[in-house]
Amino acid sequence: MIELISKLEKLSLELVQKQDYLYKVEVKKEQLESLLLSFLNEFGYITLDSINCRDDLEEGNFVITYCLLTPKRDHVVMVQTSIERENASLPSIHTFWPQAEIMEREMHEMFGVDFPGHPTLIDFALEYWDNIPPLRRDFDTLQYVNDMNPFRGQRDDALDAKVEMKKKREAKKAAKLKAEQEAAAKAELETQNNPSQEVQNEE
Amino acid sequence: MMESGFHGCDLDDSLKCKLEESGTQNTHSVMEKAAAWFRSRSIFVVAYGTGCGAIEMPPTFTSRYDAERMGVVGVATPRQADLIILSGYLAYKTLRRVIRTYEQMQKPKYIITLGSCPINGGMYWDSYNTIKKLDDYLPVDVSVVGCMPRPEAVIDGFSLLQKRIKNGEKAGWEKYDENLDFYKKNQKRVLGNHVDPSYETDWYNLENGSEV
Amino acid sequence: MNSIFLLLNLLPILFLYQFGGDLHVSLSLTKEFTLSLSQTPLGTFFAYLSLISFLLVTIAQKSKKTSFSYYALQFLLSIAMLAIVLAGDFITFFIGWEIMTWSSYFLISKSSDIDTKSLQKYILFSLASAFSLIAGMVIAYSFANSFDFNVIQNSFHTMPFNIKVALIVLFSLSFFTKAGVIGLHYWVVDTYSKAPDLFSSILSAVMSKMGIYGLFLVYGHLVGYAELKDMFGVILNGTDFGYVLGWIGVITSIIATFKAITQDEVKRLLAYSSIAQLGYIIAVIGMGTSFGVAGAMYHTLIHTIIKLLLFINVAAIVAQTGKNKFSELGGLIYRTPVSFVMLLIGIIALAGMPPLGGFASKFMLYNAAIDSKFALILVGMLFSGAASFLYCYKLVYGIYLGHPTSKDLETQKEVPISYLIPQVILALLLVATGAFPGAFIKVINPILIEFSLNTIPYTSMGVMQSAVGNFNGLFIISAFVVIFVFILLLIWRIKSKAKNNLNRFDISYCGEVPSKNTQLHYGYGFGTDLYRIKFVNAILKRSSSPFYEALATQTKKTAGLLSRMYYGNIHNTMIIILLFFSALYFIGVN
Amino acid sequence: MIFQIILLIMLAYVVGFIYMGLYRNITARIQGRYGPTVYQTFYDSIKLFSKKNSVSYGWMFYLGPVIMATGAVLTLILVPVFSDSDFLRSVTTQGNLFLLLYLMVLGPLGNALAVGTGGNPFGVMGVVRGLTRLIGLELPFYIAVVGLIIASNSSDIVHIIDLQKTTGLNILVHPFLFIAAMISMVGFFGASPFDIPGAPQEVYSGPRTEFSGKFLALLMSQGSIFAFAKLVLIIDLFLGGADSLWMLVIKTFAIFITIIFIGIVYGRYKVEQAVDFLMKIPTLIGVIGLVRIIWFG
Repeated sequence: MIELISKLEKLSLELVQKQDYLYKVEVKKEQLESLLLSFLNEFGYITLDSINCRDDLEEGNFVITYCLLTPKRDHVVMVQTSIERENASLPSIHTFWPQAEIMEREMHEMFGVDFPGHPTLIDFALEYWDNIPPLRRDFDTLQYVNDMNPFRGQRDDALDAKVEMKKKREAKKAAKLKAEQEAAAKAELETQNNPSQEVQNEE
Repeated sequence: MMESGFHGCDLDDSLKCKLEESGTQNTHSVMEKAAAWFRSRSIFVVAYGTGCGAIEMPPTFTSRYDAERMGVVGVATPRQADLIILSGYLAYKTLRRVIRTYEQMQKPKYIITLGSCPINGGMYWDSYNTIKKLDDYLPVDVSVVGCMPRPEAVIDGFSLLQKRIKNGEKAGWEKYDENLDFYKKNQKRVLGNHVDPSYETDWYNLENGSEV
Repeated sequence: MNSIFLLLNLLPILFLYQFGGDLHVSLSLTKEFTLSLSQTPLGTFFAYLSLISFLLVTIAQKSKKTSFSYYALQFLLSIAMLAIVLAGDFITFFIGWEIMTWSSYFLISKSSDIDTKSLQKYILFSLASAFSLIAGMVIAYSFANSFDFNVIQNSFHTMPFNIKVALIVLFSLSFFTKAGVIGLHYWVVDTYSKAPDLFSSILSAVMSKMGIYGLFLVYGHLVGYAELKDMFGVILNGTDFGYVLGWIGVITSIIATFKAITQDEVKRLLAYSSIAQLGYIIAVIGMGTSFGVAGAMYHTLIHTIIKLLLFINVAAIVAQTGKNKFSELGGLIYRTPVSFVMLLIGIIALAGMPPLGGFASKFMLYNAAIDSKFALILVGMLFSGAASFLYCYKLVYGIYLGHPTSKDLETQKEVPISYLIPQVILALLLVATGAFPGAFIKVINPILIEFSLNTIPYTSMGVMQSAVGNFNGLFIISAFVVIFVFILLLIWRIKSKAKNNLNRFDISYCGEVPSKNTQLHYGYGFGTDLYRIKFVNAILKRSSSPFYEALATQTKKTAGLLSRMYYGNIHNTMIIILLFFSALYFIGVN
Repeated sequence: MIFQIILLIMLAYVVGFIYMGLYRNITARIQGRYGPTVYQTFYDSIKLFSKKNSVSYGWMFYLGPVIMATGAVLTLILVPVFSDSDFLRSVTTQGNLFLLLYLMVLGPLGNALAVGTGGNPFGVMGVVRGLTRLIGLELPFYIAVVGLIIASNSSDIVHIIDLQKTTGLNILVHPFLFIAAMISMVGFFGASPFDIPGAPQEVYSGPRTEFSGKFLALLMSQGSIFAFAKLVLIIDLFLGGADSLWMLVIKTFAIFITIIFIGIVYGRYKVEQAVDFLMKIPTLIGVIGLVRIIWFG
């Protein structure tokens, strides 16, 4: 790990420990490709675990995180970069890790990030999607859903759940109260009847 | 049973589908009645495992609950099937395949849905990619509710369907034929103009001038 | 031009019909050498078979642009074959054989996609066949002092045993090469597949039968089946010799059948199928029983008809579409329906299915094996027959069924009528032989008498008699038609409406929508299962070509070594010449 | 004669359907299920005949199932059903055992044409698997049949039945041939372990993928007729035929139940495994029986 830190220092990058197994290094978009390549070839991080994307709508950029693992699987290094939301594009790394192809494809579909040089940037899970990519935060899911898939209307004999629950709860409370009262009355009655018995028992 | 609902759906009134609640007798002659009886005794199922309900079907058809004793048998292809079981939520992508599979089935044909999702979206009510009301797009004959319904409930659904077939009640496929405009319009609304050629109802798409 | 040669081709048939029956002509050149034609029932049968085949192929050639030289060579070839089958002595036979070899060589070289290697293969094997024939001839002459068949036949039993064996082996090798027995089939597939399309039909249907004629001539006529039995002894109920030949034939048939299934080129499949079918004939030809000869004769007839039909059909399709591979063809059924039906009849007969003539010939073959009690050979033949269903289906599926693999196949038209006329005639012949399987027995019986074997019982045209049971072809075919029509009407009347689906993409495809780019034709997939079966894989991965390639390389090396003598060091050459002459001298002294 | 043929077809239809129903019922019972009624296949068939429409891909597709049914019916009428009666004797003497061997394949091959016309690659895949399996499946059966023909010196089935009265039943005289034939028969009935061509999990329903409505019903009907014909053929060859209806039912049922019990306990072979197996053990058993007949019989 110290070795890695020193190597990254040569590239003027800083490795930050987030948790006991989790490290993070932030990098600029221009440096990203060469850094990932050196992670793969020089530092021995041969597994690309995932590529994640976070939409920082307020700051106007996407934060992309590449999670990398060594064969030991004892820690994760996150290589993080941020790109502009407008015309977002990243170099494709499917030549480094083949599994990146499908991850990038998904990211392209869900966030609209472009990957120049990617061989199969076609539909992944959705088909013929022509709206804003659905996981962007400016995509109003609720609005879209209400437009496309309106709720089923009520039945004529349908009951309002809130009212009914309130009624039910009150009825329950009342029943409970009644039961308590009855129990108390019963106990009282018993204490009135029993003293003689107690006395007998003592005897 | 469930009411057919078209609330919140901005369609022309003329296109609104009038789905009868239940049983106008549709069989008249003795032959038709006999055929209806045989149809009710033998139902070939293509089990379309959408969503989580797919896991309920193996116990339904195997030793524990054994739907075969009612004449309900699984088949592999829609061409041979009478019944399609849709066992859970339907994404748009799945819906496209389901419509195609349904239209490839030979008449008479029926649909059973399992679970809440095909009725009202269930827990996927706010998904950007899942339909909420299946009966807007395809004529559902029997909805078995529950999340998920147990095999007992599924078998109850089968016997309900059998009873309806035996009585000669108007089935979903007849409604589909009569109200094709309604169904096609709804399908188009969620699937866009990219409706795959289904061949069964291609003439419809051509008449409306959309690209096939 | 076509009509001229059509008439020209008719002439020998008319000639044979008019003057035939008992044709004996001879022309003495010197005292020893006489050219003679002498007609036997066997020769007559083969003569009609080849001449009618030539006639039908010439009809098919009408719509194909063909040069004068092509027609002339083909006519020459037909005359050469007539000379072979009518020959009364070995000189005439050999002249005919050589003209056949050379004229067919030039005809094959006229093909557009022929290469030098295939041509060389063909001519080398043909020459090898001719050399072995001439060697046999000379040996026979040295003992009989004549080339005349009858003289050789009469003096054969006086020859020493090893000479008899040598003669039989030499002649057999020569004719096996022509028929394409496995091991000697190296030339067959390339030649058949690369020859001009219509000429392939002649090669497969007629020219390979000249090998069969030769075998009949040697075993039945020159040697005689009785002599074969005396020479080699008896195993079970047949001859030892027949048993060996039986296994050769069955192995040929099984190997060629499996090879045929895995071919992608249509004509290569047909070539292998041709080898396999000739394997059946060779399996029974040596059995020395009436049924053996009858089976071989019957299958000769049926195979000629089938192969003419199939090759003409394929030639028409290749001419129409310009494609000759299963992976490039497909889906032609509704574009060329008549061709489809013709091919269908052809493959039903090829598979040996009951209502058509194919079954009659198969039945005769099996009877021959039962008659000799060659049970395992029979099982082998049945097994190869079961495997042949696969290539029969591949043939019809790859070309006509399934999906068109390219756009231009979707707009094909029916093939020209000149291709269809011979096909229809041949298909009717197959139906006729299926309905009247007994009719051909009348042709076979004189040949059996010629070979001094018992005749086969004949009751009526429709019934085929045999030692172990008989069948009524007329009844089977009429029962088939009646039941077929009955069920068809029954199905027709059922209310369930058959909706004709004209869009070929409307198939159940797991909910997906196949598009124009989806590979839906299964032409590639045929035969891949076979590679995973151990026994079949062992057959398929072996080939005769490494052996012959190595032989060719070794021959070249030896020749190179010898040729060094001429352009190497002059002193060495001188030494060799000196040594040679001194050796001669010493031999002379001794 | 026509009346007799129709009677026979109806008998085969009913018995065949009940056997197919029993097949499903017994299978279910062995698997610990209640199972359908024995009439279930009959219901299925009527239901499929009464479908409102059925899809067709042109005339060859239409004719394919008809050819298959024709093959089945022709096989049925050429197999002698009752040994000691003149029932259809004039018809059965027109054919022989070799003819039956080929007729049994005629139907599937005819149907294969329809499958090819349908244009579904899964269907063709199933056909090719079926034909590949046939290579292995026919081999032991051919050996058994050839052995019987040579042993009784006749390919006439009536003669083979009559001979068994003097020599004893073939199942006892030639047990090896019987075993070889029975293993093949398991495959001919489409039972495990040789049921790869139409395996729903692998090739989507195999050759029957595109068939619907009345075509599927026809295929099912011919299947049950054909099954009956095959059972009768086996009892003719090995169990000395049947001289009454009761014997026919008992003997065919015995063979049938054996096939079910073999089929139910095995998993499914891949096509190459099936052919490999069939070319080894059953073929070896058959060859032993054959050699015994030729050289020691």
